[in-house]
This record gives sequence, structure tokens and C-alpha cells, in this order.
Amino acid sequence: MNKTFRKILVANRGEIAVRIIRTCREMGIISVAVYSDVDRRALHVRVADEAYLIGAAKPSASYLNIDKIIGVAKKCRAQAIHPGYGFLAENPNLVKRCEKEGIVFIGPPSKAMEIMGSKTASRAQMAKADVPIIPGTLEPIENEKKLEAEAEKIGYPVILKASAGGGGKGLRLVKKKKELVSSFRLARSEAESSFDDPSVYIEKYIQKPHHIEVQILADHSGNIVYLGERECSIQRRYQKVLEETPSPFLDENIRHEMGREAVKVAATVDYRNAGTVEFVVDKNKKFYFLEMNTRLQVEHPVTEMVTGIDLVKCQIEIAAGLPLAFRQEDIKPNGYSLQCRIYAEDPDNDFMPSPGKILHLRAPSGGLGIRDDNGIYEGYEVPMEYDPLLSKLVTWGQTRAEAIHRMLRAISEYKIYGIRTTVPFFKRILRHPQFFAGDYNTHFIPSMQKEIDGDEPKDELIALIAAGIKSYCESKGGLGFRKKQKTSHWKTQGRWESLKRRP
Amino acid sequence: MNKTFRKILVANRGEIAVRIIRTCREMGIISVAVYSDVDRRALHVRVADEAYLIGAAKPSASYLNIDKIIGVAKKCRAQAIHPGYGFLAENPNLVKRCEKEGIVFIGPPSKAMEIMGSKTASRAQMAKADVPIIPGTLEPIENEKKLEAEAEKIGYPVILKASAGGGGKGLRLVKKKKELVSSFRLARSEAESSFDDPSVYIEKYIQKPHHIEVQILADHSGNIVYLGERECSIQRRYQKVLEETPSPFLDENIRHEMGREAVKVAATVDYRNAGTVEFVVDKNKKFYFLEMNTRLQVEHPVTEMVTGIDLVKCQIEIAAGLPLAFRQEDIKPNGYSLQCRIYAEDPDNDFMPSPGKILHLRAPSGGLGIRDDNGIYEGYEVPMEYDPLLSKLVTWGQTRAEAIHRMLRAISEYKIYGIRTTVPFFKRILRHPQFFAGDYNTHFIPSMQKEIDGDEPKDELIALIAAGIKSYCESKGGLGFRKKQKTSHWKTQGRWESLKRRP
Amino acid sequence: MNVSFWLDDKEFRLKLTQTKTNDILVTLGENKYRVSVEILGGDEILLNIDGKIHDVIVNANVTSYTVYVNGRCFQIEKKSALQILGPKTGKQQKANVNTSMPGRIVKVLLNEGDEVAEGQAVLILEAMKMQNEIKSPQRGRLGKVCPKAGDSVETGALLFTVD
Amino acid sequence: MNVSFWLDDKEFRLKLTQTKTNDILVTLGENKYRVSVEILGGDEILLNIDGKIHDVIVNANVTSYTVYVNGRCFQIEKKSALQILGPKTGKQQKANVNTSMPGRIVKVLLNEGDEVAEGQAVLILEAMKMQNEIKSPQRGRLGKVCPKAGDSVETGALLFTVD
Repeated sequence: MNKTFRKILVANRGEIAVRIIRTCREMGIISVAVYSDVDRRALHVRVADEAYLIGAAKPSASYLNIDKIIGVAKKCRAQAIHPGYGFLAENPNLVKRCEKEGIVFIGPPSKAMEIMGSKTASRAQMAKADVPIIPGTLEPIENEKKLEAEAEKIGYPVILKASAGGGGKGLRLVKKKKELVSSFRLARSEAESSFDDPSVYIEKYIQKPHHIEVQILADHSGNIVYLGERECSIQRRYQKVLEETPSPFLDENIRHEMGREAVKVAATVDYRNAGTVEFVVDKNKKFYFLEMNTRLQVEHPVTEMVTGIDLVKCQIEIAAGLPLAFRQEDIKPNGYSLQCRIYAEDPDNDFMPSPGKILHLRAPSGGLGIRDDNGIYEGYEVPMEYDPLLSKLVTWGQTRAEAIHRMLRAISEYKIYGIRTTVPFFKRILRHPQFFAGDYNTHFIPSMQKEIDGDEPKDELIALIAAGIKSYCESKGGLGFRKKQKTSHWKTQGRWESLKRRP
Repeated sequence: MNKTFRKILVANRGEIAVRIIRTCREMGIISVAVYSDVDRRALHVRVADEAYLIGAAKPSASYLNIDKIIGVAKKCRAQAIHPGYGFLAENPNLVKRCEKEGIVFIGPPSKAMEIMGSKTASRAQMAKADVPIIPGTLEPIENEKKLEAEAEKIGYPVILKASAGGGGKGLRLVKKKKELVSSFRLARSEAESSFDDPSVYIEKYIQKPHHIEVQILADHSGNIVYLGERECSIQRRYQKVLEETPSPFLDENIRHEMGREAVKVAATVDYRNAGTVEFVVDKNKKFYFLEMNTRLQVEHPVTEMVTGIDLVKCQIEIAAGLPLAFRQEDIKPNGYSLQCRIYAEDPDNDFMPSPGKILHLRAPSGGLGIRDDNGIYEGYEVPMEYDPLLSKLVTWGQTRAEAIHRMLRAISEYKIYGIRTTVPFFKRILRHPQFFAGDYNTHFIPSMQKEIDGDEPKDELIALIAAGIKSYCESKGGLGFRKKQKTSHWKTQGRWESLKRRP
Repeated sequence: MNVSFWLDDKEFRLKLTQTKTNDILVTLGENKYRVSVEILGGDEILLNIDGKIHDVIVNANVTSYTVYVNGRCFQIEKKSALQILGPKTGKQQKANVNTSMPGRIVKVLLNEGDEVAEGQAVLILEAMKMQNEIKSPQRGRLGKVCPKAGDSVETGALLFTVD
Repeated sequence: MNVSFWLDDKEFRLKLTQTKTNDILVTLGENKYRVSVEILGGDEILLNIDGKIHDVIVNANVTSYTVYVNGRCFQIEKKSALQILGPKTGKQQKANVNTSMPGRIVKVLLNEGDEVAEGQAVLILEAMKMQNEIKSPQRGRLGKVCPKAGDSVETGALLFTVD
């Protein structure tokens, strides 16, 4: 038997719940899924050992409802809860409740989570620990007078950010002094409506920035290791689109320097669990602490592909009190890995969400260095209530070029029909000479989108011919096409023999 | 552009054709499939860039027909032909014809192929080169008198083998002198009817043998490297069932000794291409040369998983005259890998072939260290004309235990319905304490099959309940079950709300 | 609703009572199971039995259900006890041997009228490059032997009978 | 057989002639294509056009075909030139804006009777945790604005009209 838990409740849905359940099964742990009304047929329910309905589609009634989740855990005697990412993953109340109920929370202690949950508190603590942070205020700006003074001190351009923010909401870039006050007011109002908290702080705006994060693991015994970085600069509206490791922008020295800083960040807050320290890196490779995500990250698979380490397994082992099975010098990342986030969004229509039924699905699985972490199946109805991530397609290669070409091949085999997805969008990125050269920063996608898309005119021709053939079959009632091959091969063989003479 | 070929014809079908086409696509090479009448809808046709019909289902009319394949290659201007395994892969006539037509054959020179194609010729040449071979005759036995003399010299038990043989045909184990002559006659008659050649030779019978093979790569410049071994002792009726690397039986010294011998074998015949040197290893880890397969091997993926090296890519680069991109010291196998061969055979009915239509297919693709090289899709009709290999499910793990548990998890997600497959058979192997301990030889499967299968009685109960529910739905016309969810979530929400009170 | 099924010559009686839109209470012998059901489309059914998930496939035909559970396949007969037990309890019946796979007949080993032992090979059928011995399910005398060497047969075709 | 299709407001005339059981000769303008066809079941069609393989999906409805080629999606209309060109050549027509996705209305930005510019946001629809501006396709005056803030809408529901 395994030395961790007999049974784990996975307090999440979609691809990440499926991914966690898979590791549970590999570890011999009984997995328990929870699901909302619209998720009765979701893949994470289908692959789980046990599953319990916890409420209505609205997250507050189900996936965000601590009472209901704790209720199921107690009823089915789960010894631990894995929160995945999103939903309750960074909610200290669940951690505290778990402590009270004697259930292990597979994550950090509540105190580390609380500190990192506040952008200003974490900045302050990191500044104290001599971790480099972006010049700016550490506290919310109280009034417009202080705002102007700070902006002068830092120097334009500056950026205004919601203290409680994330995902680009309540963000404002200010290039000139005259835009400062109006931007401040807008940012506060957005922050208020998005997060119930109007607090806004100010920072130096980093030009041509890279968004690079470092994966760490920390156990109960104070062992902390870093597992290399992930380059997350391919973003659209502050949302990550494609991630890769190693970053084509970093060199070995900076890489290890960032790794050591990430370990220091974790140590500073007595961290425990897998975690990610996010940095912004300027064009001169100077890096600044941005925030720490105290949970499994969406893009964790690329790190797994180059290190061979199952991060969810590590999380579970750490939560069970086991020491890390390896030391820093044992971690030798090998090769290159990319991840494409496939969303139910229409890239030809301003990335509008596209929920609905998946009528046809063919996902690539074969060949070396391919991984498809999805949460869907043919016939599945993607609900409109949750985020649109359908799948994370991941490739590995001995070289970065090999990983990219492998991704293009995998993308060419990925067929999702019935809803619109971002699958075709990735071809544009992957084939872009700047991306291929590894020469990009967070401005890449906006500038790429301004370029004209070099559509294949050939595809249009094929589509017309296909429609013509379909129309022909309809009018002739299918005529002669073997819709279902019920007759024997031998009987029909002669009929097709003539086709061999086709030039 | 790539520096190899613009266009390659893949002279094969099924999973291996698909696998080669994938690498072609990753290398930017146009892939050309050929197909027989019954393969018009085969997956290898669907994923190719181009495809040409070459004849009737019977292999001699299509996949074995050199004229037709060369004809297509010339017509579509393919610069090279990849033969896969089986069919024409070890036919020197195709190699010679390619040379004549100015088409590159992606494989070894015809001379190396010819030597290795003959068991006796290859044994003779290896004996001369001081490669250890099994004690026995090198030439076919001419008469029964010589037979008896040889058997005495070698010592019982001995084994009789067809010179042209393979796959267990024309094989006879002789334990005592009095069985010798009758076995010899039977072996000759079997050899005659199977291979049109009655030649039989005699060898020492190795007790508790392991079948272990070494992967090598050899380029035009005389560089030859070995990429570790594959343990292939899990066999049923001389057919490999499950392969793994590294072998749990070998130690580092023997491993490298075998690697160096394999390189010597390849050098002896001026080999070029990927190749596999097969050894039989006795219980004292003494190893003997068995044969060399001058082509890609069915089980090559496990080597790819631990080395990260795409063997098909290497074959193509070697054929194009490029030198190997790495040296022996660069090859550092990492972790453990297993492959399960999923066949269209019924394990509950003496492994009878089970061709037919795949009505439902769910293949595992997600999570770290999973690979599924298949040649099927939902709705595909597995033809009865070709071999029954549907898929090669491969896992990788940091430890052997991790790779095994991952395979069990993947197997639990593999659903093929409509035909019988060997999927459930692998659970028995993988869960067997002897297999898990790595303590097995070629006798494992026959002895395991004598044990009583510990079926889960729970599965039977679930099946009964499921049939009951199906019957209930049929009799009530589906009643109330949401067969298709056409109404809105909001409208139906209330109806399901009551279910939350389920205990 | 009450149903009777046969599995491996054993009878099972189930009682099914619908309690909610998607919930059915199943009684089998002494035991009760609360089953929540989702029909996923096609033959896929997702069962939640007292919290435990079972993702099964049920393919129905006139006389039986083919159920796939955890990769294993169960043939559940709808036939009544009498129909099933008939041939077993009476004296030895005539057996028809049909092929479960299409293929080509390589060799016919015995002739009509020959005595056969249980498990003795009667003919050899080739499919998927494998030669398979088709054996007699019981001792007796061969009645008809339908195909000749070289014939192609389709799934379900009668190969031979044993009297 | 001759057919006319419309793609991106351009007309295409195809001539289809069946030459063999699975072979069709397609003429489009000056070009001829020899197409070998396999209907794979469902909406999947495997085309072999002069040796080149195209694995496409064609979903038909009354007025159009949705064709998926290499991950791209093409909407091919069956409508005749007159029906399509009508609104384009005549004077500005009334536009109905329907929603292409289900969701909840977060905010209505303009009222009935208001002037709108082309591309101006009229309301905000939330789906999949994203807020999406629904914009006017043309300049004009808002006719009806159907939903209110807080309403849920289904795919295809009328959101507003522009006169």
C-alpha cells in the first residue's frame, strides 16, 4: 500500500480534476469527485472512483461551497482534499476549516497562503527579505496627491494595479502625467466592481517584459528545491495562452539565480507544497518578484515533461508528511516542452466563448513526446458556467525546434467539432518567425494579431469540393458510397477493383 | 527546410505507418501512404499527406508487391521508401530495386540484410567474429545420423529450429534422445509447409531463458551506438506481448557488455540504419547472439521513451547520409518504460482473432509518461486480412513501479468495444507479484495462465445492475432520463435540485 | 419492475424501483443499491451506485445484453430458466458450431460421420495471419461439416454440427 | 450535377460527375479535380483529390454546410445569388443581432431608440467567466433591445435590432 492517504477528495472539475484523479489512481489512492448539477456527465465524474453531487451550477452553491465539500469529505471519509487551481485553491478559509475537521489540505499552511494572497503584503515581505521587487508603492494609494508624488518618484510610464486583482482586471498603464488621475479613478472603480475592494497601487512599468515563473517544491522538513522556469509571455489580455520551458530568453546564470530567489521566497513564508514564484523580467534580464501562486499551476505539465517528476504526486507526498525524494542536484531538466491551452473560444470572432456540445473529437495521443490533458469527450456538452479551458496539449522535444514541430503535428491531428476552439490560433503562433526564434515578450500576441493572417487558400477549395460532394450524396441518396459496409469484402472486392486504374 | 527528403513513401499500414507519417510531418517531409482495397478507410490513409491505392487485400497483391510500390513512388516522385516492419522490411529485392530506380531505401544495405536474413549464415559470421552464439550446428542438418551426433555433442535438452523460420514455426524442443528423430521429421515438415524450405538446425536448449535485445544505430560514416536493451521475455506462443526497458534482470556490466557486442555485430556486416540485435540470456546472465532484425522493431517506443531519441527520425537522417547527431557518451537512458501490445484477440477464448467494427473507442492520452501508438479509430472496421495489432500502449516512469502503476491506470482508461481485445489480459500480468518483482523469464505467461484468474466478483454485480437499468429504460421508453439535453440548464435545474438530498 | 437475468448459467432476479428522475433503487437478493443514472448517449451509461462510479457500456440485442465493466465483458441473457436449462438437464443435444470470426478455412481435419472427443480440433480457420483450431464443444459424432479447405466464411456461419 | 455555393459573399459554381462507384470528377472554373470519396460515418468524409488526402467534416443544414478543413471552419451557403446580394445592393436593411452563445446579460449599455455606431457595444453578455461586449454590426438606431440585465439567454436568442 502507498504511504500517503487511502482516499482523497478532489475539490475541482474539468481537466485538472481528471489530472489529479489519474495520479491518485497511479498511487493506489481512492479518488472522490464532487460535481455540480451541470457536471453530472463531466469527465472528472466519469473517471473518479466515487462521486458526489454538491449543488447547483453556480460556483458559490457547489465548487466554492466549503460546507458542502467538507460535508462530502466527512461522509465518505476522505483523509485529504486536493483543491486543484482556481475555485478554493487559494482560500485560507478552506485550509483553516480542514485543520479544524482533521482533514489534510493538500496545499500550503494558511499563513503562507494569506501572505501571498495579498499583492501588497507579499511585496512588503519580499522587500524585507531582499528579494528584488518592482519599484512602486507597497501599500494601496490613499489619495490622488500621494499618487502624483509616487508617480514622479518612480518615473513614467507607470502602471496602476488592483491590490486584490488578477487576470488583468483593474490594470491601467499610464504613459503621461496628464492621464494619471483619470486612470486612477477608472482603476479604482474597476477594482471595486471586480473584487469588492477599490484598493489600487502603483508600479514602474517594465518595457518589453517577460513573464517567467519558477516551480518550487517544499516539504515539512524545510527542504526546498526549484525545478526550472516556465516562460509565460505568450499572453492575450493578460491570460496565458502558450507556455514553454526552458525560457528561450534566459541564460544558465540567470536561471539559477532566479531559482535560488524563488527558494528564498518560499522559505520566507515557511512554505510547504508545490508552488510557483512569478517574476517579471525586463529586456536586460533584470528580474523582479511579482507574486507567488500557492497551488498547482495550469502550466505545470511542461515542468513535468522535462524533469520527469509528477508534481501532483509530490504534493500528495508532501501533504502526507513525507520528505522530498530528491535534492536540488538530482533535478536535471532534459529537453524542451511547450503547452498550448485549448479554449472553447472562437479565434475568428474576437475569442468569444463557445460553449456547447462536442459532436466530434479526435485528440492526438500517439508518438514520442505528446501529452493531452483534457477534460472533454465526444458527446460532452461544455457548460457555459465555467472557464473555457478544454485541454492542455503538451509536447516535448530534444530541441526547442523539435518540440515546436511536434506541437504543429499534434495540432494538425486535433479535431474538435461542434464548438469553436483556439486550436487553429496556435498554428499562427507556432509558425511565426519571431516565436520560432524565441524572440518574444508579453507584447507578442497583440502585435501578431495586427499582422494579416496568411490563410491557406487551398483549404477554401477543399471546403467547396467537400460541400459539393455532400450535396451530391444528398441529392442522389448516397448513391453507391459504402455508408455501411455490411457486405463481405470478397463480394465487394470486384466493384472497387476498377479503381486501381486511377492515375 | 529539412536536410533529408522532400517526400517519403511509407510502404506499410496500421500503427507503424501512422507512426512513421507522424515523424515525417514533424520533419516537414511530405508523407505518401499506400493502401489495399480493404484499407481505404484505414487510419494511415487518413493521416497521410498523399495516398495511393495499390491493389487487393491479399498482401501479395498490395503491400508485398514491389512493382506496385515502386510504381507509386516514381509517379508521385517520392525520394525514399520507409518499409516499417513486416511486409517488405527485410526483403533484399526491394532494396536492390530501390538502388536500381534511384530511390533511397530507408534501411540497411542489401548485403547486411541478406546475411541477417539467414539464421545459419548470420550465426556463422558471428561465430567468426567471436560474438557468443548458442552451441549447435551452423548449417542445416543433412541427415538423421549427423543429427544424432550433433545432439550428443551439445548435450540434451536440445532444440530444433527452421533455418528460414520465425514466430515459433518449425520449432521443436527435444528433451531425450528417443524423441530426437521423430521431432526432426516433424520440424522439417512444418518448416517445409511454412517457409517452403525444410532446412532445420540444432541448438542447445537454454533453460529459464530471457529474450533481451539491444537497439543500435549505425550511420554512413561508420559511427555505431547502442541505446540500451529491451526485455522481451513476456511472450505467448513465441510472440512478444509486453516489453520493457531497462531489463530488470540485467546489471550495468552485462548491459554495457551486450551493448558493445551488439555494436560489434552491426560492424561485422557493415550495417547502416536502426537495428536490433537479439540475444538469449541464460539464468547465469550468460548471453548468446540469436539474430539481428534489420529494421525498426515493434517495441522501439520503449527505447524512445527512456532516451528521448526519435528512432524513425534517426533512420531518415541516416538514410539521407547525415551523420548521427550524438555519440555513445551522449546517450543516457532515463527512467523505465513498458509497452503493452493490444491485439484484436479474445483472451477469454484462447486468443482467437477478433476482427470487426470498433463501435466505441476511448484511448488514454492524458497525464505524464503515457503514449498510445494506435492505428484505429471509432467506427473503424479492423480487417481480418492483416495482423491483429491495434495499439501499442506505452508508459514511462521514474521507477519501474511508477511505470507499472501508470500502465495499470492507462489500461483502466482504455475502452475498445465491438471487438474483443487483449486489454484485460494485461491487468493479470501487471498485477502478478512475479512480474512486479521483475522476476520472470520466457516461461512466465504459460505458467501464469495455469493459475486461476482472480476475477473481481464486483464487476459481475455492476454488469447485472447495468443490464437491469437498460432493461428498465427500454420498457419505460427511457422515461425521464435526459437522453438528449435540449432544454436549457435553467429550465431543468429545478427538476434535478431534489437529487441533492441523495444520501 | 421485476426482471430475471442469466449469467454463466445462474439466475439473478432484480427488482427496480424509480425513486427520482435519475434514481433507481435496485434490489438483488438481500441487497439494495441506490443507483443514480446518466445515459451518456450511444450505449454508454454512467452509474453512481451508493457514491461509487461505474462507467459502463451496455449493448442490447433481442436475447441478451453485452455489458462492458472495467474492460471485462459480460454476456447477460434475458432467456428464462426453462429455455436455458432445457438442453443442460435433458440428454445430450445436437451442437451447432458457428464461427465467431470471419476467415479462411485452411484445413478440414475430420470428415462427416467421424467420432470426435470434447475439445478435439475439427478444422483450422485462418484470420489475421493466425491459424486457429476450431474444436468440438462435446463428444459425439460429426454431423455436417460445411466448409471445404480454401473456403471463406463470414462471422456466424455454421462450421459443423456434432450429434 | 451542377451546384452553386456562396462563401464569403463570393459565388462558386461546381459541376460534379460520378465516374466510378467512389469517384467524382469536380469541375470548378477552369480546373478539374478527380476526387475519390469515402464516407466514414457521421459527418466525416475522406477525400483523395488527385492523390492528396483531405480528412474533412461536413455538417449540413437547410441553408448551409459547415466544413472543417485542417482545423479551420468554413460556412458555405446554399442560398442563391439574389437572396444573398439583396440586402447588400439595396439600401441599408434592418439588422437583427442574435447571440451565438448562451449566457447571462450583465449590463445593457444603450436604450431603444438610441443612435449606434458600427462596432459600438450595445450590451455585455457573460459566459464561461468572461464578459463579452455585443456590438452593433452597423450604424443606425436601436429598434428593440430584448433582454434586461440579469436575464439568461439561449443560443440564437434575439438580443437587439438596428434599424
